[in-house]
Amino acid sequence: MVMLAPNQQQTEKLIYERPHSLEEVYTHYCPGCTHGIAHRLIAEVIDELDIQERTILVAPVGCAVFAYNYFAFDSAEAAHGRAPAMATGIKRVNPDSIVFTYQGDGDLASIGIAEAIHAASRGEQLTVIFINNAIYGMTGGQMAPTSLLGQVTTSSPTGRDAQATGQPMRIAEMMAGLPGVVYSVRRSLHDARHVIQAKQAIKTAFEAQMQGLGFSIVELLSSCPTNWGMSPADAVHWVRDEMIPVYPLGDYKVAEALQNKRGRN
Amino acid sequence: MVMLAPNQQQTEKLIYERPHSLEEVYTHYCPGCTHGIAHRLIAEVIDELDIQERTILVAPVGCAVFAYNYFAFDSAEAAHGRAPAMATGIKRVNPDSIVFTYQGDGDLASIGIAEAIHAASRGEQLTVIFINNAIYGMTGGQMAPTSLLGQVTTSSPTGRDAQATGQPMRIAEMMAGLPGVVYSVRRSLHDARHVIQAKQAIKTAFEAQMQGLGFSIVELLSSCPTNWGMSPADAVHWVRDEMIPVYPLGDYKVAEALQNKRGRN
Amino acid sequence: MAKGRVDIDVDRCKGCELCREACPQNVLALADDLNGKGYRPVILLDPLHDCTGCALCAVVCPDGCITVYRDVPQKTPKKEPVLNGKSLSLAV
Amino acid sequence: MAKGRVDIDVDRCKGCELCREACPQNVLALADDLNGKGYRPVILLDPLHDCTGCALCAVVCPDGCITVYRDVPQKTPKKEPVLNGKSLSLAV
Amino acid sequence: METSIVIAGFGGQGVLFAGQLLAYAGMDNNLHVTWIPSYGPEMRGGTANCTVIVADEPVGAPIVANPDVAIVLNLPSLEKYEPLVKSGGLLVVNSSLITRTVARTDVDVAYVPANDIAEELGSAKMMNMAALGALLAQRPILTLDQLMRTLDDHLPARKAHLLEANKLVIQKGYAVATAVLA
Amino acid sequence: METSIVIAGFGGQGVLFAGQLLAYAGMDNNLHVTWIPSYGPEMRGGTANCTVIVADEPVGAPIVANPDVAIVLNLPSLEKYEPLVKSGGLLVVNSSLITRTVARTDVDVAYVPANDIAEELGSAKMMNMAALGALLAQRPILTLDQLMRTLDDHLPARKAHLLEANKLVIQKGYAVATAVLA
Amino acid sequence: MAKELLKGNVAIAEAAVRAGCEAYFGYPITPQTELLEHMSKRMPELGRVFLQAESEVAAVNMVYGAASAGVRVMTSSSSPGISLMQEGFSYIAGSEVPAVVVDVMRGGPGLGNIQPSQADYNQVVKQAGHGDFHPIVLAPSTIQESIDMMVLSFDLAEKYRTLVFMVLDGAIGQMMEPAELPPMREMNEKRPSWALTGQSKRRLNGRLPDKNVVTSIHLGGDELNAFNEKLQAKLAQITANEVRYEESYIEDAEIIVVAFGTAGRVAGTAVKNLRQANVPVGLFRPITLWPFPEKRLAHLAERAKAFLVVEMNAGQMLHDVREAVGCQAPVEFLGRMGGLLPFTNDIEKEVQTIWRRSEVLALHQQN
Amino acid sequence: MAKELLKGNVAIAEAAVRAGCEAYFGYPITPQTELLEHMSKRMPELGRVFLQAESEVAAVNMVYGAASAGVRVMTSSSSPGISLMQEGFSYIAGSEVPAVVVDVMRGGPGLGNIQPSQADYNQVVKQAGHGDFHPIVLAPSTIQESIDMMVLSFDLAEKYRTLVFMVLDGAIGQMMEPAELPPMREMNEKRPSWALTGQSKRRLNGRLPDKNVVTSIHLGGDELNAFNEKLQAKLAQITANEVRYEESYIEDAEIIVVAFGTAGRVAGTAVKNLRQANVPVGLFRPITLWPFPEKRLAHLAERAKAFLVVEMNAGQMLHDVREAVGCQAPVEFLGRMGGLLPFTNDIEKEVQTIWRRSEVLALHQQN
Ligand SMILES: Cc1ncc(C[n+]2csc(CCOP(=O)(O)OP(=O)(O)O)c2C)c(N)n1
Ligand SMILES: Cc1ncc(C[n+]2csc(CCOP(=O)(O)OP(=O)(O)O)c2C)c(N)n1
Ligand code: SF4
Ligand code: SF4
Ligand code: SF4
Ligand code: SF4
Ligand code: SF4
Ligand code: SF4
Ligand SMILES: [Mg+2]
Ligand SMILES: [Mg+2]
Repeated sequence: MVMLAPNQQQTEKLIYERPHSLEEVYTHYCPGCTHGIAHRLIAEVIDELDIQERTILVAPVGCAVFAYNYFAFDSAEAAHGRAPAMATGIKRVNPDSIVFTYQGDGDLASIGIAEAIHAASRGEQLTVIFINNAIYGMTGGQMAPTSLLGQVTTSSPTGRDAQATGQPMRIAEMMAGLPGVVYSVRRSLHDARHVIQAKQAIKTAFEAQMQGLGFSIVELLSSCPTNWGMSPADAVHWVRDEMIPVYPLGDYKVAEALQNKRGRN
Repeated sequence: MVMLAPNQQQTEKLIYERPHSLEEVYTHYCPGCTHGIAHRLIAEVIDELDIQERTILVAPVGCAVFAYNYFAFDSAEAAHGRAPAMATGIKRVNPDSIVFTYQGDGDLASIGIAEAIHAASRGEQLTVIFINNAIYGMTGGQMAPTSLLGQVTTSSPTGRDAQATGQPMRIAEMMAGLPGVVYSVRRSLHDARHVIQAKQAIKTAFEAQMQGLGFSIVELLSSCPTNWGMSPADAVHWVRDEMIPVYPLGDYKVAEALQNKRGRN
Repeated sequence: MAKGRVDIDVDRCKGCELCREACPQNVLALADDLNGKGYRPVILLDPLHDCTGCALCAVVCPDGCITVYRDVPQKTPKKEPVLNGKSLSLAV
Repeated sequence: MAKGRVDIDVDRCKGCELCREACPQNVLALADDLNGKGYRPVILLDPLHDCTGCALCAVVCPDGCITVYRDVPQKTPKKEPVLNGKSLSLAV
Repeated sequence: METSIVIAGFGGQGVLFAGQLLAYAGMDNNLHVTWIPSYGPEMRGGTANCTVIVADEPVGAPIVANPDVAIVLNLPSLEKYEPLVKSGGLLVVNSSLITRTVARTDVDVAYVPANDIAEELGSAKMMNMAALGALLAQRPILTLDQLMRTLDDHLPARKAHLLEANKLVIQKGYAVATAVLA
Repeated sequence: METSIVIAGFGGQGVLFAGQLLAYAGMDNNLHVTWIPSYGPEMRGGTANCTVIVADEPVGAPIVANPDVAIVLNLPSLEKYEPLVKSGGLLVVNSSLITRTVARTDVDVAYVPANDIAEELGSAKMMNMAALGALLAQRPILTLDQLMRTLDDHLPARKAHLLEANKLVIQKGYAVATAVLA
Repeated sequence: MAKELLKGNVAIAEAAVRAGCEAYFGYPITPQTELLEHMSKRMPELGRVFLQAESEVAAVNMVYGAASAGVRVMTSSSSPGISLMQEGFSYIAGSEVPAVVVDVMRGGPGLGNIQPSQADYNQVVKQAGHGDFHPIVLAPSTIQESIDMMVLSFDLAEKYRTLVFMVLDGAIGQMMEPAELPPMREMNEKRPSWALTGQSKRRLNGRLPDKNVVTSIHLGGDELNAFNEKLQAKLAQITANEVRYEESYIEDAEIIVVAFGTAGRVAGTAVKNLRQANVPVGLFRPITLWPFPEKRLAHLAERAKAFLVVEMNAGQMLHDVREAVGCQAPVEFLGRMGGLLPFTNDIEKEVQTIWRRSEVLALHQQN
Repeated sequence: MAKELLKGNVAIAEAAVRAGCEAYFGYPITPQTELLEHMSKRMPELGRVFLQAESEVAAVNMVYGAASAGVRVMTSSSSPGISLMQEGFSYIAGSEVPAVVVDVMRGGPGLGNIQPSQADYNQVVKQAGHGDFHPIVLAPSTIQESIDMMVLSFDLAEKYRTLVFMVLDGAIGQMMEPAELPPMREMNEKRPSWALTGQSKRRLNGRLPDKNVVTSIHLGGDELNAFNEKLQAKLAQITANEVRYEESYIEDAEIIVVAFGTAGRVAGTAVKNLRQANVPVGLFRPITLWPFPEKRLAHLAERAKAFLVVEMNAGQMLHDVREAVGCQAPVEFLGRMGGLLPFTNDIEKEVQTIWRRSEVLALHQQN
């Protein structure tokens, strides 16, 4: 089926359209929030892998709390931080389903670190998409375990202080240390090139699950223009200039079985 | 003051006696359980560092639940797994106190992993003595996250299976990855030589706190003759022969400021 | 240079301008009027047909507002149209 | 070889025999009678005075039952007695 | 006497501050006041509203089902509040952005081209003040002077340079609303 | 009729199994029974005890404040239960380990050198059976035969080689207790 | 099947298996652990799901997940663990998925001890988490009843898409008594229409169905109010259908002892003894703690002279009895806190006191 | 000091600071977050402890720790977070250390929404965790009252070594109204004798004191029973001393509206309006939800013809009112669930209905 725009020449080819796995709805995300990009990438990957009909999302509590409204497949909405436990419950009784969680840094790295680590340590057949925006977006911009040193937030009004609250937590690296994890990488959503790389990683993560290899996680550096108090463009520049130095992009663990995949798609 | 045994020659010197920081009481531990050794070592270290009067113990829920009966200093009894959070509360309002938690593997690695990781990540000025006996002792021998593959427990009756429950969790290594941690080592209590090494590590861990360097943790491989169904002697052999290969002894992180200390005492 | 065109769903657009930032041809602009949600949406302003259909705008759009078309030489009508973002790696 | 002696708190002893396992001189034995807790405690059985006061038994005793003494040459009465396990590194 | 006023619009239209200013003015003039925002994730959706109650006795509910007044700064807000305003109440409509008129006949309506007034006097951001001026023209719960004195005290320092312009906007809103009285 | 029996001793003295055997025997002979251990961390402390109730009607409380019978296998257990046994009740005392006698005069007492009997017949581990024999000698809630038949059915397979020895211990316990009847 | 001598926790676990429980998630805690341990053996044997979770918080959220997928799922714990599960219970209630929980209660507050207790009555019956809901709460008093109610729990959970609790005290969990297990039920492979299975599993005539969503969010006030009204209507329906209790010697009782679980069985003996002493006393034993048999109690109160509530806590069900009885009769209380059973003779003494008082009163009234 | 226009959450936080709160541990959650945010600014400024915990579970256990060390400490949260803290509350109660909790309630169950609600009544008042205990629960209805009660909370916590809750709904947390803050209290550097300070801090005349232990374990049944009896005695003492409520138009009221918090202030307006319409109605506003003013209500019930309970939930305090009133008068209920305030005219309508019914009844009785 070649879709054509109305009143266009036969010579025109459709190059890009919204993926089917995204609902045709208006989202509640702030303008320029890269949560939206992450959603779109996931939907594209699920379309491409043709697994929409057997995918189950476990949404977090965080700005992505309504993700189940935006994805066009079965979805659950977990308690704050408990998505990996809920996903474990689902996957264990639905071994044929493709189950993934989508979690923010407050959700996964703070309140939900136990469930994330244990699901990973058990090698649950799950995929985690981890949105690191260095802040609690939903509740209005409090400090996250991933906030940068010196970052001013509504709960670190004079800037995050290592003495009082420690250093930013590096989840991709920590996850890579667990034997149950087969894929742990960090990507960024700050420009087109990196978005495309992020998509490749998301695809590999889902493939890991489809092959029953174990637990996969993709950490995505993401922007929160609203709570950072920046324009969307400035916010993605901040990701590039401030976050990446603290959160180096890269592959922290890629199981052997996945290595031949890299660069394929 | 030279203490002499009654009816002995003046030529006799006291070489070893129970430390003062241990209460003169009978413990509820099973015969040959190395929890008792760990207690004694801590008490010896606290005597030697002369910090009994400013030390506060936070006891776990686990076989060591009554540790507050055995140590002769201020103590709290935390909820299961939450000792690091409770200790954080105490230390933050008592910055001059020396606060330590004593936790089993169920307590720290399973239900309490979030509190342990976050206290460590924040670099709380705390010391954690972590008793890894590869089992839930108190509740009668269920599988712990640290149980060995194939280990038969009352909740893994056909032996721990990596496919279903993942690989044993390595806490000393995981903790070493967190920037807030200044000292993370693993020792064993299976024979005299290793007991003495364990004591040195415990001492260094307390010194780290006394110097305000950050979070320190000593993982101690320990026996549970009762729930392993072994004699005390067989149990310490099992630690040596089965546990150490999975949990290599060693220093996983020693902050620079502590390195000149090693081998000193 | 290939010729292209984008369709922007102005009702869903939030005027974040990430697409403008990404567009190498500088053919996207903010509209004069607000949309129903109170945002000034982005529109294609391409009098010289500079748009190459590179899809970079679509790749970064958080709201999935952009559909991209590209002219193809008529002689080889492709049998396998690329849908749903499968084209991303081709497009860039 | 230095001569030593151990005092065992038989009421607290649980008869786990870890001390026996650790003793290089093999001078520890299980008592015949049970103690008040129902355990057969360990006692020093050292007719030949083989105990060296090495304290290895005390180092491994989980119940802190063992006090260790060692003979010292009378000429140099030490001014700093070693208490509370501070002696561990000396003893071994 | 108790007057409940809803102020509603897009985020960024100064809805919350306008409400607080009204509350401060009431308090400074010895009235009982409450202010409450609608809060929550819908704030991400780009809309904002708050309810202010000004009364001469202690205020009970800070939120009301049917407000006496609704100041609507954009079309979605008109659509939400037109049916809710109390019969005999008042709708202050930002006619710069809302092109349709109010259908109900049992309420007073003041159309104020708030954006236009504000833009003309320096910046569209002051449009909220035009609406407040219009409100006072229709419902004299406070005098213009009282409101402007409160502005002196409560306009954030970083906006001090806009103080006079804001006052002018208030006055213009007042004047215009007086003129278009239904 | 309802008889409540506490069995108490060190861990390792077979206290829990003795109780279960009694419960099985009751059940197999159409009586109502309950068995309940004292459980918990004190199990680490090296003591164990359980309560068995054998009755001809459904059993209410599975735990009682004052048991009809206490079988005490060591001194701490005698000290705990001597004051608790019901007046007119029975104390079965393991005289191998307990050297003192019972002070109360309002209860029956059976002294059984349980360890000695069991050791003599093969292994001290069977001492619990000697105590059960003594119990039945004093309180015929079941016949010796009934108990021994239950042993056939419920002795763990890995101990099958000890079946006959166990029976002998029961009988010896029964005989000795009969003899020392207070 | 013949009766076997069964330990409470084990009997319950095996009953759950036979009732078709497809997944168990739990965390060890005394005095409940044998239940988990039995599951760890049986479930994998049968190809079903057993997972020891990292904590009770994780366990309840795993249950939430499996319940969302439409299978028969359960967890079990004891008081402190039940506290940790409160948020999860509330989510389960808020998204109306069926799940079963066994609470083998122990002494509190805090770590307390591990002796039998009924001090979770309020925690389970009154709320079990934030928001307006009630789980169905069943309180058996023998091992046989525990077995039967375990099966019932799964049926009720499924029927009403609700959370069902079975509450026991440690005594029932730890004791052995003869009981009969139910036959093994055939597994129902079909998942309910609302379950998260992936869309393809629900494909009908080749058509892909709407996606299923399990969530407890209702962002608007009206929306959440409407949801709560629906939920309350369901609770009302449960109240109408599912009240259960047991009575003995009630017909002519002037004093009624009200007690559940182990306290109920102890009270049963006391009542029997008292009847032999010609005291006109009866036993009312609520089996469903929620819905509470308040109507029946109110009815009994029309005739009874006095009530005595016996609980292994400081008086929790007491308030429900008081509310039901109103001013119709005095309601007295006998409690044991901290892991002690009430003893038969304590209850008998208390009833005797009440009886004598009421006889004196009656005399006075005659004069 | 003069009145300022203050946001509820901020006013409460500042009041806590001025009451001498030395440590705050919490986790962000709407509609409570501004409280935490204010603390994050003020506490470090004053050299006191602020720490954003990794979760509510951690927060409550940090509070437990700091409370054990004998300082004035608090946390705050909203409904789901309060669910997660239940185990910690129970430990705090079981070891009798003083701590203060603010619960800014939102709509449930589950994630529900973030609108004002009173659906945590049961969760906080009836148990707040496993075991037998009750925190003192204060329910202010204005920002001024919230400020005053915040100060009171710390005093009561310290006086009774108990957990004190202040419960608000999101409306009070989010609204602004004029109020006056208390003066800054001088800090009490001295720690109580039972506190964990390390022994040397308690050294007296050179003598080392006994060690202090904070624990909630009482292993023996008798021991735990004794502890619980002591705890119940303390609760009885609190009940005797600390009941608080507010009444208006109560003297001659035939219908009494009972409502707390925001529902109470809305009901206040309704009652005022009804009085203008000559309906003999009064308002009874419990300020302490525990201890509940049951005696006073029972007393009022002797005269009142009917009660109307108004709550922002499905009827939770309702049961306490019913228990107190008994059969003396009918108790009706008006509830809003899911983040809706009851509106004045709804209450007025309901009271009018009850009033007309009771007048008709009275007429019937006359004939
Ligand atoms: C138990 C519980 N605690 C706290 C909250 C409040 N809460 C909602 S979202 C959130 C944090 C969201 O931050 P993050 O996970 O980083 O997601 P983001 O919004 O940044 O995408 C918090 C604390 C809650 N809903 N439940
Ligand atoms: C919330 C809660 N869950 C479970 C328990 C039961 N419990 C007590 S100790 C323990 C595990 C102890 O194991 P570990 O920490 O390894 O200590 P060990 O006894 O082996 O030294 C558990 C699960 C509890 N007391 N509280
Ligand atoms: S608050 Fe931040 S993370 Fe949330 S939608 Fe807005 S920009 Fe995105
Ligand atoms: S159960 Fe194991 S860990 Fe616990 S005291 Fe006994 S031997 Fe030690
Ligand atoms: S397709 Fe390329 S050239 Fe065309 S508008 Fe988009 S980014 Fe610009
Ligand atoms: S990136 Fe998308 S939402 Fe943003 S301005 Fe462009 S089209 Fe609009
Ligand atoms: S001191 Fe040395 S030699 Fe003497 S008993 Fe102990 S281990 Fe043996
Ligand atoms: S090691 Fe200690 S407890 Fe064990 S037998 Fe020797 S003296 Fe006794
Ligand atoms: Mg975030
Ligand atoms: Mg362990």
